[in-house]
Order: sequence, then structure tokens, then C-alpha cells
Amino acid sequence: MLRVDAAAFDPGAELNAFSAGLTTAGAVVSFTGIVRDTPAGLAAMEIEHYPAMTGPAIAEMQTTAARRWDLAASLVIHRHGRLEPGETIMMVATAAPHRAAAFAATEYLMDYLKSRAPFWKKEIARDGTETWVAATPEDEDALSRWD
Amino acid sequence: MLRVDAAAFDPGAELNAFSAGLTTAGAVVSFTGIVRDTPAGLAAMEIEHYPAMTGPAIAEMQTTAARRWDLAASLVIHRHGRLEPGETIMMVATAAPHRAAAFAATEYLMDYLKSRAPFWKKEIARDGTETWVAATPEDEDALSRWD
Amino acid sequence: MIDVVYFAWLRERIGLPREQVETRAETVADLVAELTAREPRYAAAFADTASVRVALDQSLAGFDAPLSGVREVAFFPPMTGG
Amino acid sequence: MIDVVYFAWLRERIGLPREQVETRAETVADLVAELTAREPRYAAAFADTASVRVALDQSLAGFDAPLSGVREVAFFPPMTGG
Repeated sequence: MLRVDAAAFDPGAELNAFSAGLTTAGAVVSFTGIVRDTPAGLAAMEIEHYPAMTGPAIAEMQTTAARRWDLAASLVIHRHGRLEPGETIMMVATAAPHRAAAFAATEYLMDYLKSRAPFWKKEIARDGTETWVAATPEDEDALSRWD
Repeated sequence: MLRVDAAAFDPGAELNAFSAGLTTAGAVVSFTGIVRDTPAGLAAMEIEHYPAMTGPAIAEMQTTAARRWDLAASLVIHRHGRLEPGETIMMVATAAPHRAAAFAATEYLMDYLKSRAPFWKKEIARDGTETWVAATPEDEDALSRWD
Repeated sequence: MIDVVYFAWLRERIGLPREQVETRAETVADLVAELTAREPRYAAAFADTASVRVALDQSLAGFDAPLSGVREVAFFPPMTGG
Repeated sequence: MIDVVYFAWLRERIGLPREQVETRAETVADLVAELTAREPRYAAAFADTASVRVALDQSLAGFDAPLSGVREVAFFPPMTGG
């Protein structure tokens, strides 16, 4: 399951809907990312993406995760557009018979979404300053553990 | 935050309530455990616990997790009593400024809850057979990675 | 007098969840030996002590732990929470 | 003719999100050299190619990748999803 949308979503409702259909998978892990305020004061975050590429890139990550681990299902929801502090940016959930697989697959999807899904974040400070969020070496390094 | 209760709870509502109060922590990881059916057919799972010990033991795990990782908050909800397939047994959530801490702390709490919180599960098959769930060497081994 | 509590299959084999025991046992192991000598249901419960865990006043302890000052001893199988 | 799309600060520096480019460039690097030679705003966008990523028809590629058969080239900074 995959959704890329400008609209807000309800992480709790999504978690419940995701879990509701499971019969064999007893372990569900979720990650939710929330816009944080910054020391300078954040007015909003703007998320741009590459619509023709985003869906296929994320779907491929989900397929790879399902091949690597014994998963019953995975869910990725990612917003784009303008978000204010406190709003939920994105969510990943996976379900598996065993918790180790659900934890690993959720971390894998997060690491790949960070560095290989075509999203770019811009922070707009309350004084109007705009700053593109830079990718960090740590985010790139996080991928190498899955080689 | 910690709750040990026989009553059912709504994981999605708990996730949302947990996330709502966060101002500095952008990363929320949750684990939800659901009663699975078994090959033999499961009528119910009965969870017994040691009330005088359960709360203090879990609170100590949460304190240790907060000391090891930069966490904004952690939540543990665990049910006892009779549960049917599809019901949620328990939930852990942690919030942190960085996702690595939230993932690690949630896994840590799960590993310790599995093997060091005084709960015991009995499976009641549809034919009436009762079986105490045995601890696995894997669950015990999982603790050693946190030494 | 000491409170002794049992959980899961130890409780089922012994047939009660809690009892008060008059004992001069100095360690957990001594107490287990006393109980085992009492009746077959205790012997059945403590037949394989490798599968039995102990808490003294709600803190995990070993079989060699002293009972001096302890008010409640709990016996149970390895925990299966989560 | 090839579609060229820009995202994030590359889009802002070049001043447009998408354009059609008449080119005989054989590789991505050739195309970047052509664009850079065109106008200062392209030179500004491609000044540090270590910070520029490329996708050919929505798949990540290197600067040495051939453009033969490609319909859409995308230039963007390292991604910051999640």
C-alpha cells in the first residue's frame, strides 16, 4: 500500500486500518515523521517531489523489503506541499509474523525513503528565510548497512 | 507513560494521543502486538501477570531506555486476561528527535518486555487444549545485544 | 513467615496462587528443597528448576539469594510478555 | 528533443521546472556541459555537480550514462524524503 498526497492524514486511523486486515501477522511496527519547530522558528515546511518517479521508486523499495523479510504487508504514506509544525509528514508501517522482520523492514524503508525517494524539503523560517534541507552523510551511510 | 489493564484499547487513538504532545521530537516509532490464530485453531489467549511487579519492572525499562537514548517520551500499554484472535495484546511507542534513537529504544523495550516483564501467556485451542507459551532461546538472546 | 506466590504452570501444578510458609530456609534453594520435600505437587512444580525463575520482593534473584528480610518470594516460569 | 526537468534549488536557480532541449549530447555530462555554456543561471545550477543527482526516465543514473533513447532527464539535489 502506497499513497503520495498533499492532503493531511490521520496516522492512528491508518495504523488501525492497516492492522485490521491482518490474520497471520502479529507484529506491526510503524514510523511517523512529524514537522519539528527549529531553533530559528519554523513557519512551514514545503515538500517538493517528482511525481512521475515517486510512486515507482517507493513501490520498488516495498517490493525489495517484501523479498528480504517475511512480511504480510507494508504501508507508505508521504505528503508533499506545505506543512506546518506539528503536522505529520509521512508514515511507514510493516506487519510480519515476527517482530524482528517488522522492525528491520520499517528501518530499511525509512533509510531508503530518506535518500532514494525523490522528495526535497524546504524550511521557511518565521522571518521568511528559505533553506533547502541538506542531505546528511549519516543518511547516506545508513543505506550501507543493508548491502 | 505506562498502563497495564485487562480492558481493550485503541492503538491508533493511543498513537495519536502520544504524538499530539510532542514539540521537539519528530520521530515516533510504535510496535503493536496482535493475537494470532494458530495452526491448531486458537480460541483465546490468557495472559497472567504479577501485579505487584509488573508496573515497577516496566517503569525501570522505560527509565533505562530514556537514559540510553535521547527520547522525548515512551509509552507502554500491556493487557492481561482473556484475549481473542485479532485483539491487540500490547503496544510500545517512543518519540525522539532522531529516528535511530526511536527505533533502537522501541526494540529495546520490546526485547525486555518479552523476557523481563512478568507476563505469562496461555493458548487455549478451539478443542480446549491449554498450552503455556514457552520462552524461546531467541528471545533471551535478543537481550544480549543491549549489554 | 514468608509470603510465597506462584504463577503460570507453577501455580497450576501447586494448585494455589499464594500461601504463607513457616520456614527457616536461609536461601531460595533451601526453601525450594523444603517445599519439594512436602508434597508431590511441589516436587512436580520444582522438578526442573532450570525452568523456574525467582523474584524476591518483586525483584529477580537467583536460587542462591538469601531470604533474610524478604517478605514475598515469587516462583514462575520464564516470562513471555510482549 | 529531450525533456529536461529540474527540482528544488536546481529548479530555482535555473528558473523553470521543465523545458525541452534540442541536443545531440551523447551523455548526461555532455548535456550538462551544453547547458552550462548557455547562460549563467545554468552555470550557477551546475557549478557543483557533486551535489547534483540525475534520473533518466525516472531511474537514477550517473553523469556518464548515455542519453540514447531517453525521453526525460531530471536534475535534482540529493533527496531528503522521510
